[in-house]
Amino acid sequence: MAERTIGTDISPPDLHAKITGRARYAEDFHAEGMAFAKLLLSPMPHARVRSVDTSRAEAMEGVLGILRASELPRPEQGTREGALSDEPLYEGAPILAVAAVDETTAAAAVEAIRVDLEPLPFVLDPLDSLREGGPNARTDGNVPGEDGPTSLKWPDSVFDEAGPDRLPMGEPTAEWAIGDVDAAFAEADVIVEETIVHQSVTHHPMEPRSCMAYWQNGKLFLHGSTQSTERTRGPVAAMAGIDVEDVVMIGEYCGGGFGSKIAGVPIMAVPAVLSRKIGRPVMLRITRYEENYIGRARAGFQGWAKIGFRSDGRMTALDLYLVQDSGAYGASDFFTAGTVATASYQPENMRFRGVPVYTNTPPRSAQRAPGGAQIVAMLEPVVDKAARELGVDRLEIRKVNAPGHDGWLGPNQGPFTSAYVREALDLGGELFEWEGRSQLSGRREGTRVTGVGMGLSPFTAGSNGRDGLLVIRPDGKLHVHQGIGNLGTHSIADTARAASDVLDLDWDDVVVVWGDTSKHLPFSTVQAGSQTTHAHTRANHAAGEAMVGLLQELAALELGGSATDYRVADGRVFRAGNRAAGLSFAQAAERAIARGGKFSGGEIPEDLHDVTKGAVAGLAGEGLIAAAKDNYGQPGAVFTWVATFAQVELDVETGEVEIVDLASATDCGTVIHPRSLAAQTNGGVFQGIGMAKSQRWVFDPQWGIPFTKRFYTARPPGILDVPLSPRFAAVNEPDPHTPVGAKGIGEPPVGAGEAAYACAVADAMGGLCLCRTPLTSDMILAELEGRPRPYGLLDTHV
Amino acid sequence: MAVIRDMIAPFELYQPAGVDDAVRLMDQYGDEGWVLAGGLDTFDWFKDRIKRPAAVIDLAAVDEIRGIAEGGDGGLDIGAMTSLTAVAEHADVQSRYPLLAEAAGLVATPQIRNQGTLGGNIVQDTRCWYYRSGWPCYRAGGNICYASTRRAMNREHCIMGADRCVAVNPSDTAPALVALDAEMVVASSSGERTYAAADFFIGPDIDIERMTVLEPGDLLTRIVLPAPREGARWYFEKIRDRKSWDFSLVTVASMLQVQGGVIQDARVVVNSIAPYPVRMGAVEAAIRGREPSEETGQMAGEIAVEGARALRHNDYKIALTRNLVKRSIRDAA
Amino acid sequence: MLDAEIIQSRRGGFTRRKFIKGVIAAGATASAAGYLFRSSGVLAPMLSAQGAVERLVTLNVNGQQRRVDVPKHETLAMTLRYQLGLTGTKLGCDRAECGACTVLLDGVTHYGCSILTHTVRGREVTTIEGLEDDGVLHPVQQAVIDEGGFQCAFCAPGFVMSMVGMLDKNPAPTREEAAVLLSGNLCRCGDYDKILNTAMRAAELSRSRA
Amino acid sequence: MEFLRRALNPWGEDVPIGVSWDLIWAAVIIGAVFVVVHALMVPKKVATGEIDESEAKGLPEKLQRHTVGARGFHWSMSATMFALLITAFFPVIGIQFPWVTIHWIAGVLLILTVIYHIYHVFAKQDFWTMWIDRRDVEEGKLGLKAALGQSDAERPRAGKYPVDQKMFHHVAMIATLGAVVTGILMMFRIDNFLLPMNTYMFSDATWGWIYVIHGVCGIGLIFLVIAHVYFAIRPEKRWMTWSMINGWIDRDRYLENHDPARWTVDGSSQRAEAEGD
Repeated sequence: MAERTIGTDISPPDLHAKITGRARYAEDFHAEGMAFAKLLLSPMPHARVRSVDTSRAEAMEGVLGILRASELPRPEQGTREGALSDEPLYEGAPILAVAAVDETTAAAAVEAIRVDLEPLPFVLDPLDSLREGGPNARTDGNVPGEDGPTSLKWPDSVFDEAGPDRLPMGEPTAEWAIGDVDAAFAEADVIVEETIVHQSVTHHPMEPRSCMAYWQNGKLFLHGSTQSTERTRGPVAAMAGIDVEDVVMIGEYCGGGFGSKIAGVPIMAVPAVLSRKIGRPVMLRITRYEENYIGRARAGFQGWAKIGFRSDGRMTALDLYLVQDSGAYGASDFFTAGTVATASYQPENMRFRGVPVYTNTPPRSAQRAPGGAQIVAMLEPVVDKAARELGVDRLEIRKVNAPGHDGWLGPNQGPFTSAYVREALDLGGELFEWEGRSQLSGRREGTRVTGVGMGLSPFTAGSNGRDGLLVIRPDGKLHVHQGIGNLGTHSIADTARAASDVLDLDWDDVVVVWGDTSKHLPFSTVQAGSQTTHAHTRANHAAGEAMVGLLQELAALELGGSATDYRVADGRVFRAGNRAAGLSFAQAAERAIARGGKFSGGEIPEDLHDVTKGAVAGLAGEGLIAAAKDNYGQPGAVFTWVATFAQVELDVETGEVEIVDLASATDCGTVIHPRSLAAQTNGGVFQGIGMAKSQRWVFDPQWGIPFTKRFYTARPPGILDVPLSPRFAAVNEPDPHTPVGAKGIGEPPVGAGEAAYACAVADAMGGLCLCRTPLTSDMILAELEGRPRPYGLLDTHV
Repeated sequence: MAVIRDMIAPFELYQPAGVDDAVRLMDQYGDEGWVLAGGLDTFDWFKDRIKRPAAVIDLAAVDEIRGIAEGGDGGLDIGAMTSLTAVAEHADVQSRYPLLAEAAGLVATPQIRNQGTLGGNIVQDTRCWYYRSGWPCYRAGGNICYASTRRAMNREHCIMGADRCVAVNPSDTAPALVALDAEMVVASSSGERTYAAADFFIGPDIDIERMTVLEPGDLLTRIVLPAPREGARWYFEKIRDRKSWDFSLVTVASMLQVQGGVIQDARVVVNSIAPYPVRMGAVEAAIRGREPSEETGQMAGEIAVEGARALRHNDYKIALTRNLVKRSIRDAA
Repeated sequence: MLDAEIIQSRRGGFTRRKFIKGVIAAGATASAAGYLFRSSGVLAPMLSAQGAVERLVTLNVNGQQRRVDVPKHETLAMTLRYQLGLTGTKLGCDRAECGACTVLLDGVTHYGCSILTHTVRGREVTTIEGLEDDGVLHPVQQAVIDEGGFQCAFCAPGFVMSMVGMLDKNPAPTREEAAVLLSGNLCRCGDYDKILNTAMRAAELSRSRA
Repeated sequence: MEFLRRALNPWGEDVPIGVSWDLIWAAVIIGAVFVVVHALMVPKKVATGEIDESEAKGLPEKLQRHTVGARGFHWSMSATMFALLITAFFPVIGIQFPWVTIHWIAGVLLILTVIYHIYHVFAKQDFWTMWIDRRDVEEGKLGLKAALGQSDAERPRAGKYPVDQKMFHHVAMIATLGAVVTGILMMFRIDNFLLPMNTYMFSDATWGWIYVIHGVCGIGLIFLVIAHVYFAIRPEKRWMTWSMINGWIDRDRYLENHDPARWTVDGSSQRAEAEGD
């Protein structure tokens, strides 16, 4: 028997290339005659292009072409954000692009272009936009409506009533309720109420979204940084105004995405269209400065929460109001936030209200647990406050409220596929030694005070219905074709294990094919929402089962007997009880090629996606080919929970916080790759800590221009800002509704880390909840020293 | 004009082999010339295309001002081109001037310390992000301080020493050198001049466009440390948002001479609260003759922040300065 | 030749020989052309002044003498990536803030993005491509394989170079010391725990090989 | 030579930020050239001593020309003006010291003296003595011709103030008021205890023009001060300079230079001084 690979550590197949410099990311591809493009960015937060004078640029030697917004297909769907715009909605929005023989010339040409801009009213704070007479971020409105943006204003009385430190709560654009919160509050034993604020922050993946494009025989070849390979073709085709079949997407490696490169990025349209226009390959190097603008950001919130509890800690009422800073083009984090809150606390009664407001700030998109991380980070300290008032242990209050397998999600109160949340809390509590450590709370040594805190963070972690595609080639190896991207989660390899385990095949005999759509890749998930592990262990499992069937059938045809007489293991299909009587995979591949038909891609299962059908057709005749759709079904929402525990020491003289210990536990179903799982969890936790502790966004209110454009001003956490030895454990109970049992892990650790940090800091401050991110040392010190707060309670981006 | 970043504008490059050649080239180019040492400050300006000198004078080959040597009178003589790593790890610096070793070792990151020079760290420009964005503020020759407006984002800015401009000095080694009573040796075509470290830095009231006395044509060549004082206790602490690659919010450097449990003499310097490292003369006078205790520290802290004025977002610096000065006396090792 | 290179990589699975060939070929064409600064009209007026540096320089990169025509304002990372085809050195920020471009100069870590190529004349430049010794991975590289290090790995070449520099300075670091020596590199995936495991493993491997 | 210093504001718009400092040297050079040319070209008008004795009848030996208040105003204005010019321009030309506080305090003092002066001329003095009327124009024309040697005609005698002095006054008044008004506005941009900081009171372009006007007026005052000092020390005008110190002129000077019909002096300087202000 081959060793089962699921549950073991492997060295990912791409690692060697990654550490020898051979792994080629988008900017590492150079083509003959390659031109360089540079972007002209809007200097104003909101403006209209009156006219553009490119004559001086065009007269420059070496300038090859200029691309304007009007030359790109108008995006009709989604956010309607184009790569270029004549009505820039944020400072740094690309207006046009110039291609030249080298970058120096392109830059000089951009500087020589005169753009006559009409400044338009701009707004940075959503609440300013909701006031009567307040500016709208877009000429067509400030909130999303049924048919595009519309204008929403609240009467002054709403603001007057709230005062400066409480969220004004006018008419929302989204609202739902479960039960009757008002009645529940009337009966609650403890009620806590807080103004809660979460900043927006740029994703800042290490690799900026550089891309290079060229055209060959009518096809667009695009080298870009994308989280999902196969699913990027469609958006790129739409951007370039061509058929999806004519897009070859090459993205073997993605230097980080975190939700900012889910299915390609709008800016890919620039080299794609510009290279066709000038008839040369075009490289668009995106700098960190540009990445700050066009690189996407998490949506921030200004909110209010009122929570009622019974004396045993059970949450009886949750009333939540969120105003979302949607940036220039919108995001749906706020809605997810309300849903995720139910997966933490299962409130007996709940009311959710929200307004997403456009602002003249960089575009938002999903960022690791969009909405989820924010709400967890904002609510967990408030729950702690209630626990203190109730005299209930903080771990206990989470266990009391956490969902079990009969738990429910969101306004529709649908089921989960599995929820080992209490198990995860217990496991984490044990790992962290919560009982003992929580006694350290408030201990003072010298100027340092200990704080202990925890955060529980749920998020969606799966989807279904994708396709798996496997080929056994005459080399005897199983080639697992993966349409998903390779953004470092090792899922290109880890989800392939579902197939190799079904085939009982040694991992060394598996070849993963990924990263280039010309290599015939099946229809996949977008690599987002932590779906991939779940969706593609299923799809590859389905394809593996199909492959087993084909091998058995082929063996029966070749060697006699019925298909059920044959077993598959160790790279052979053989008669049960007689290993010698069978075919090696290499032989099977050859026979399959000889026989053709369904064995080598000649007949294609009807239920496959067109993309997979095309891939199978492209591979036809190259080996034994099995493709299958994941039809396993999914009777509920797939969710993963992460609980993170932190012990911090707060220096009361400086406001500095050091995390002295950190432990996390998760319920993410079956563990596929322990080391990678721990790394992703810890990494997510660290990202969350970064958001809670140091990472920030700052704009000048007068000019609408951000200053946190560089790493040193944006302050993502470095290796010295996080604990050196975080600990981790997984419940490792399979999700019963998926064959491999695995759920995703990417998203929930972020909120867990953020909340654990925020709660631990609040604990060190004697339970004082500042209920905002980031919680920088200056804010902490001001609070400890009783000095005036240098910000308003509702201010974001300070 | 559109803003392009992260593309260095072309320039002529010189790599003189000695101070004399360098100074001659600096004279030749005047305002159009730019002296390149480690380059960590320089490349920011170049890549932002805010500074576009005609000629760059790269000091990489000027070996005569690199290295650490015994100075006269039992001190040390450090070439301005000595890397921060070399300063931080030098045995004599570590044993005799731990304050400086500590300060140099806390600059940015290992790579930056490997390349960045002591001289460069001392003469670096402020990190005020309004100024660094290329906005036409006072420091850039304009008529406004964007950072001191009512709604400005000035968490990192001045609480004292401001004059129109509220930018702070970002150097980690500067306060240490002021506390150590170092001397700065400056070469120019008209010869060599020497400044006490405290006089080397200037405020915007004197010249709003410069942070040091250096004018075009001047080159900081050496830093001379006097012999370490007997019975000296020292304290250095840099508060920053991230533990690597970050500038200080407030930094304190102090040297106390304690004999018989009583402070005989003291030098207390705080940086990143003013456009120059602030030597706390009143504090020094007040603590002389007292024990380095919590009470003395508390009093010193209060004196240190007398007259400090907060901007919209930096009130915390007053508390932080007070506390750090307190610690620097209470906890001096 | 470059199209061929792209196709090669698309077919996946570089062999070492193909790769080296690709690099050398890219270097050859590139130094003739100079990608980023192919020099249209913008650089034309920049004739060398008396006493200024010569553009044509010989660089010692990964033990090889490489003759290149380097514009005076070009940084080492750009020369490596665009003239010598050594794209293993990454540009994450181009501002000495993230460390993805970390290379060794005479064995000491530097940010390749923030030093002029002309400044490194006469110094030994080592990049990620220069670590393998006759097909054998450097202990640090082997340690990454052993520990399954890195996620997106865009930061990996820089971290690996920093670890190499670290071992030279401190062959037996504690986890804390390693963290300090690696604190000039940023990993946005937050894989610091695994990176430190790798660093400790690398120190171990390096000591056992020595 | 550029006249304006310009810059791109944070939104990339080209705005003025001030007057070119090169103009300082222009003002100094023009002033110097004016002085030299004037000194060489215009012959010193030596007092003839010829006066109409009939006019002298009944006039005291010393006639009051400037009240104590007027002199006080003049000298405090000149002190503040020098303080302002020195604090404004020395740092620009490289003599550096903390100048801003001195500058705005001097400015405030200047404003006070100007307010006093305005009050004084309206309330106590004859406003019209400084008014340029038709006879002044005639006087000016003839004077100019005489100066240029185009006419042998005697320049007619002036009223209390000769026309060139009146013209100087008006130009200086415009420059000073320009500097004062813009200076008051500029105080909203610096930290002072009199006016609250309001950096964004105007658009940046408007602010730029305010700085330009302030600079133009300031630099104009450099020239005016040079010219003024020059005339004050010219031998044939020294009697006037003395009168700004001691307040009186002697009768002969009065009759020689002033038309009694246009400037009626009644009473003696002693009486005026006794009255005080």
